[in-house]
Amino acid sequence: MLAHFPVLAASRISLLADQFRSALQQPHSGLVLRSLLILVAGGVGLYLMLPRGRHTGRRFDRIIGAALATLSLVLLATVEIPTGLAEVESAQKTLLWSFGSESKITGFTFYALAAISLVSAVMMITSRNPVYSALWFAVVLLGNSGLFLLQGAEFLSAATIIVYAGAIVVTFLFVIMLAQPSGAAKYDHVSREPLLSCLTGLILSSVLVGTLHYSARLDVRGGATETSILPSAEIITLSSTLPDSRHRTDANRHVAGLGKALFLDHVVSVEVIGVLLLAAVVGAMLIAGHPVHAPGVNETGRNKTGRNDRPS
Amino acid sequence: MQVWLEPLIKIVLVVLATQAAVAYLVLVERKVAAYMQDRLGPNRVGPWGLFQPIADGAKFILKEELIPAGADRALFLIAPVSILAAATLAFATIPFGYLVPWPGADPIELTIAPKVDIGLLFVFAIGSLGVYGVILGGWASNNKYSLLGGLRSSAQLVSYEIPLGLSVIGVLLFSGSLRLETIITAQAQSGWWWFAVQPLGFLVFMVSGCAEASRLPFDLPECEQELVGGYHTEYTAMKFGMFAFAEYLHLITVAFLTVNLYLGGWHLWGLAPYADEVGWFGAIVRVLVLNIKMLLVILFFMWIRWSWPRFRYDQLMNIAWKVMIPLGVINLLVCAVCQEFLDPKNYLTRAVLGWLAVGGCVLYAALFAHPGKTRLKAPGIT
Amino acid sequence: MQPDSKQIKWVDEPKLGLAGRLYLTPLIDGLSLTARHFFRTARGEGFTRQFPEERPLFGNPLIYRGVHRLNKDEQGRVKCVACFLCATACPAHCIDIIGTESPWADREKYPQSFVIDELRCIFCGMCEEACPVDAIELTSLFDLTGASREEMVFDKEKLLSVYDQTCDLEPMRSRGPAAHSGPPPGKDH
Amino acid sequence: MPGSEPALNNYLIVGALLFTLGIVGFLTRRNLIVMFLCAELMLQGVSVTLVGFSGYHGSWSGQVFAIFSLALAAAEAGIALALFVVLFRRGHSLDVSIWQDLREADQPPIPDETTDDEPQAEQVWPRLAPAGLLPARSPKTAGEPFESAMPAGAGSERGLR
Amino acid sequence: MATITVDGNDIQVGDDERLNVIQAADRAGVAIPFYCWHPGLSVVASCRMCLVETGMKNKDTGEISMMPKLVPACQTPAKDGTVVVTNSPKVRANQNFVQEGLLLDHPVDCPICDKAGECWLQDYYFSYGHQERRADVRPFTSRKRDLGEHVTLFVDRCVMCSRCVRFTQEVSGGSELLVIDRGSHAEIDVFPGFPLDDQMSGNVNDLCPVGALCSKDFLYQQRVWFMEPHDSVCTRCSTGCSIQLHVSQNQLYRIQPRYNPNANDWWMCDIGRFENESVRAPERLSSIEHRSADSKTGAGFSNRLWPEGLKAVHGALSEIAARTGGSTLAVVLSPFLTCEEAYLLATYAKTISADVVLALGKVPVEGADKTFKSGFTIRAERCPNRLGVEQILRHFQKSVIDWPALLKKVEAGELQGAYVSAGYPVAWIDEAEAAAFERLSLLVVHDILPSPLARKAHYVVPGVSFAEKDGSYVNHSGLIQWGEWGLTPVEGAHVDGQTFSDLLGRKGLYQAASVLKELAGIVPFFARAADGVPQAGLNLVTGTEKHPRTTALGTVTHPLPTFRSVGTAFLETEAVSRNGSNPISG
Repeated sequence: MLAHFPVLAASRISLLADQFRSALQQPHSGLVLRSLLILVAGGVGLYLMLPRGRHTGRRFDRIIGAALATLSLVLLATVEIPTGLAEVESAQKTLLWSFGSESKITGFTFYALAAISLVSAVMMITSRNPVYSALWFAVVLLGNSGLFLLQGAEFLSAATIIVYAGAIVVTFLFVIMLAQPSGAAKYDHVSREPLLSCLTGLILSSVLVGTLHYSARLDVRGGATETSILPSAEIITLSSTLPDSRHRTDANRHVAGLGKALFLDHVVSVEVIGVLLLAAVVGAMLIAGHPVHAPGVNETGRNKTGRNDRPS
Repeated sequence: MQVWLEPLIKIVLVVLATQAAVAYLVLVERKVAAYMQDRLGPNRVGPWGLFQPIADGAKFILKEELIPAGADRALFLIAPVSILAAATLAFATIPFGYLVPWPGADPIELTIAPKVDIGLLFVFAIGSLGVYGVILGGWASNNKYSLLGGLRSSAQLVSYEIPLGLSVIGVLLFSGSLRLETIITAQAQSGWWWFAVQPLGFLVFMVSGCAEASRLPFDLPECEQELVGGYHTEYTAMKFGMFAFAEYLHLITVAFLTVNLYLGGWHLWGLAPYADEVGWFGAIVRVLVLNIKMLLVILFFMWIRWSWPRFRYDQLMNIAWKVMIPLGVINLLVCAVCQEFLDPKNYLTRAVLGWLAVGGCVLYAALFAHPGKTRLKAPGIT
Repeated sequence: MQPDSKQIKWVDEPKLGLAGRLYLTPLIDGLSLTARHFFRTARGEGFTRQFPEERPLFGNPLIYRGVHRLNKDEQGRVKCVACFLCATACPAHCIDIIGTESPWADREKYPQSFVIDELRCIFCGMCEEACPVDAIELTSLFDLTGASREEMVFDKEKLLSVYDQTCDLEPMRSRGPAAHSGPPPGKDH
Repeated sequence: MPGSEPALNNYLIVGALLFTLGIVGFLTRRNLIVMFLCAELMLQGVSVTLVGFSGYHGSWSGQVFAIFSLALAAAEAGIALALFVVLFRRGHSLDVSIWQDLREADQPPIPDETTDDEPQAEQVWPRLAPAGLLPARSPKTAGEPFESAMPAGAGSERGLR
Repeated sequence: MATITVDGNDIQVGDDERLNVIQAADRAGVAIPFYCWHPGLSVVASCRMCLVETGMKNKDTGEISMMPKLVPACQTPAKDGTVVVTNSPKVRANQNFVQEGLLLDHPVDCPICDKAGECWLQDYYFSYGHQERRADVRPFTSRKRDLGEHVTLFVDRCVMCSRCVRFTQEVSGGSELLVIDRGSHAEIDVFPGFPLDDQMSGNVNDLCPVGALCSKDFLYQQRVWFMEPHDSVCTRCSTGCSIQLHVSQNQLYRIQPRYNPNANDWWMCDIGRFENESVRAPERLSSIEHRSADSKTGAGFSNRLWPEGLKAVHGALSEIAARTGGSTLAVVLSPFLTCEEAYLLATYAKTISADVVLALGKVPVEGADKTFKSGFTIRAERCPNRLGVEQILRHFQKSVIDWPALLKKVEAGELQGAYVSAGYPVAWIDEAEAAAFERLSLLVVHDILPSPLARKAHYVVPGVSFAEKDGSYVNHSGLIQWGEWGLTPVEGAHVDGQTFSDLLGRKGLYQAASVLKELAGIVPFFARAADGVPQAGLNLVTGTEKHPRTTALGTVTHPLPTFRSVGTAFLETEAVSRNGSNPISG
């Protein structure tokens, strides 16, 4: 009985593999399965890379995890996932990679920037040292601002760097360096429920990616012919019929155009956001400007057995 | 001409020129410092010490590379590289001339990346990335003084970005563009340099630029007397050299911006030919005018450096938040009012209004602002 | 100390005039001062002396307190008798001596080793004052440099060689005999 | 011309993945600041999506909304940092787990995983060069010439008799 | 009671006391200078420095009749009614002349004289001498002369006080030294072929008030003002002389006796004085070493790893006790341990197991007791603390197992492990004896020098010599004395008491004084020492001991900081070095 077990197992496995292969061949489930497989690889890699306790013995995990995540990123761009539509076949073959009539430089640039963003994001959430996390986040921002630039959002890309990278992340670094000058603390070495979190992320990304990819079949600019049952596709289809202003006549007046859009179309929102910022500044000063008078903690906050006998 | 060849030549030109400029500006700075202190300065290497920069460079390269035992190696190495990269990258959209004729083709613009719509914003964005080198260098050294130097300097840089940004908005209003070439052209066309029209903005810009470049009244990042050298205390050899280079590149950037935004760029009445005139003579004169102006601004910064004492840190922050930002707002207000209600060609009235604003601020400071308000009071004195 | 202590004398801040409040005059003062100096030096009226070519002049090299030397007597032997008085007088504890029986008939004791840590020395001249036989003296050599700490620790030979270097320029303060001169050797009581 | 830029879908997928990574980080990490950075990462994912739409439609609205999210992030960062500073002053730690007493009264606390301290690597500190050198001493050296000159027995006198 | 008037002040002296004027004046707080007088020697009154005016007071009339001539204070008994004047112009003039006469013949080579700094000529010159030299004759010849193994005579410096001569005649009894020639040609010398080489010859160096007699061991080594004195106890025989260690820059330069009427009076022998190479021997053990059973080479625990090393030792000992029973483990208490250390070690042994065998270490014996003329004795028993250790052993296990008994036990195979504390300054065990310990499965040797036994040990724990540790010793007569450390331990070695305290698991620094207090509370024999040990010791057996008299200037202590108080201190603590702690060398 036992002697037969390997044979049985092998046959069962080969059967499963066959079924799997055939499922991959199917146009619809194959699509879902392939994207799911890619995302699962990424999820497992992420799980392995997350900090879980001590360094010792976990180096292997981290390497394998990094390899898996990289693999998933490469697969995102390389595995062909047919959309089933002849007219979009050339435009969209893989999840992240689209070579069509467009120039190759643009495509490569996009892919490089997206890879920078995603890799840095992974590194950011898996770094033990919060300083490194913040720095990786700054790299994410650089990649994103590159993506913005690629989409012609010049002002936004500069603003992202100035506001986010130049100010917000720096102030965060400030707080980290003052609070934990030595870098990582104990609680940075453990993550909370990594498995469940990765599962959550996997489900969320599967849903998002799957939906997007499915709806992409309809992404034929100016010529959506099929009706879809998916609302997002409808929205896309509808909005694609909006007047296309991407060929701006005055290419040098980009900032002016943005300014007009901001201060003519969205002026109330601008005012609201301005008030919000002001409120945030005032609130921040109110919150942090007061010395803490917690029991047992004196003003410097260092000494738990601080002098409480002082008349207050 | 190939699409990529022209920028490549410009990049090589600008990088080499700025490096050489930094090397010799250090010599000039040392000479100026020496003369102001009744010394002679470097005069051993070559005639008048002209080879001193080369000797300094050789020394930078040949010195021992030290990495402290407790340092974070990766960040320790990245910091100087990043700050130098950011400082160099900022020259991408800064014009160092205007137009050079080219036979058989369009005239060449003397900017590495011409026609960038957000040129000024790009400079600011890249400049704001320079903070990383400072804060990382300070933290990665694993040294208290370095950390303190890094933190306070990054706080300074972040703080002074705000008045810097505020001050240029007036210029943008008058010029109507973020492109530096357009801004110069606007000044050339009007015949007014913006410093004369909006003196308040010019003042705020100079002060903030000085602080952004960590020049002396604001050189808190590395004040030797307090922090042993600040964030680059632990740096040696070429890594320290990169920091020093980057600092000077910042100075050159600020000088270029000052000239381009407020001092008319390559424009000089009568001397520099009118905009859009393409000719070799005009091109060379424009380059010369622009760079001589830039040098004069740098000399002025040097002069300031050896004349005025350093601020205390709280004074520094107070100046940024309580003086410079309000002044920048006032300047913006005046400019906006002018732009809205005045005839676009009426620069005389604008200038008068700008100087009136300066006078008002001076009067207010003299009459109502009490500089010694925060001093320690004797008990019983209320 | 409390702010209301009687020992504190509170001085009011000087009242600034209009110009002072603007900080303008001090700023301009500073600028003009440096400019004045700049142009003065540029005219060639600086004070800098070109050191290796132009040697500094001492009023009297004999009272300058530079590098130490160990004097020699007429027969070329070290004059020091290893009495440790210089080491005793030294406020910086930079002198270390090991005394031993002298190999010469007319002398009881001499320094087997005589070491001065010139890095620790404060050049106060107390050793010179203390020496009963005028063996240790401070010369006018002022440009004392070295590439290592070890190099700056002068041993007996080095200190004697300083004497050889400087004995022509700076004669010994006293040419008298050593601490006590007995009768010439070889004569009994 | 259509298709000269990467298709909208690519931006949406990058945005979605950034958003997901932000969520995963937010759920797993315990450092307050890292959690907040993860929230910002989610905002960035959204911004990428918005800009993608903006580019796709050629309308400014996407960028305008991205700018709003930028301003929002700045406001959020200011408040959050102020809060973190206050929390750190009280708790001397950036760990979120120490604020479990903010939970509902009838909820049990969630035991958090802890870890041992990292083993401290043995550090070999360099020794500074000594300030000065003392000559090597041997207490007996001083006596040697004397003893060798002394013949056997006493009463011998060195020198002059 | 007899009443004596010194410089106008009356003092009372007991009837049975026989004091001379110097001693009586001292009680009145008046210092009379002298060279030749010494409380331990006969009186010759040859130096004339102590000449004073004396007289008698008529008890009934109160009338004072002074003697016309000055009399030597050392030779004049102080009777009831004696009136002494020490500060009259006549006396001052005499002191001046005597000082001048001595210095006339003196080479004044102070810079190269080893006595400089503790020389009476120097001191008295400042207090009593002329401030100028009136005659510039230099009749000296700079001769020096070997007197023996340890003593050199600088002929010119001698003031002919004849203290050394009297010492060899009256105390050591060898009469090697004599005065040759007459008058101004008089010199100290030895008879040809009979050098000064008995075992007390070193004392003449201390006795000499000037720099004439110098110790060859110390010659030109260090100036006296650089050295700081540390009171200690000699450990070379069970007499337990009170000594001072003279230390500079953490180096032991010389050892001098200190006055203790209960142990050694003013003297000490040359063994204790000169044979202390073990204190700074280069071969001193300096790290805990663990030697595996086969290789015997072993890996040392560096100084930083002491806690680990001690943990290993403790583990090995406990393991033996747990495996084969406490009675198979022996802990040997060396007679070189201080009482406190012996107590800590015994306590530690009993914490391992109540059955642990406590034994007394080997008591080295050399020949027979050697008694000198004055009664000073060099004991055959060459260890400082046999009595104290025995008492502690008796307390912990009723009977004392001595070294031969322990060897028998080892040879009989009754023991599996042993912790042998040693600390002997000389070779103490031969290969044959050490071979017996080879059969043990665990041997821990706690010693300062390598020995055959240490080579066979599984663990070697470095200890420190007597000069490096605080603690008390009980000498042959039951006198407990306190010794303080003068040197820091050699690098890598720990103070024994600290080691035992660490083994016991006690926290903090080992403080010998507090351990002694604890010991006095537990072991009744030491009960009298509960409040510490005074300078002259406590006799735990007889319960009586002499203590140096309290003078008018206060208790005689040392180091004596200034010359003024020195004058009186001589009377009691003649041989004590008079250098104060030098603020510079300190």
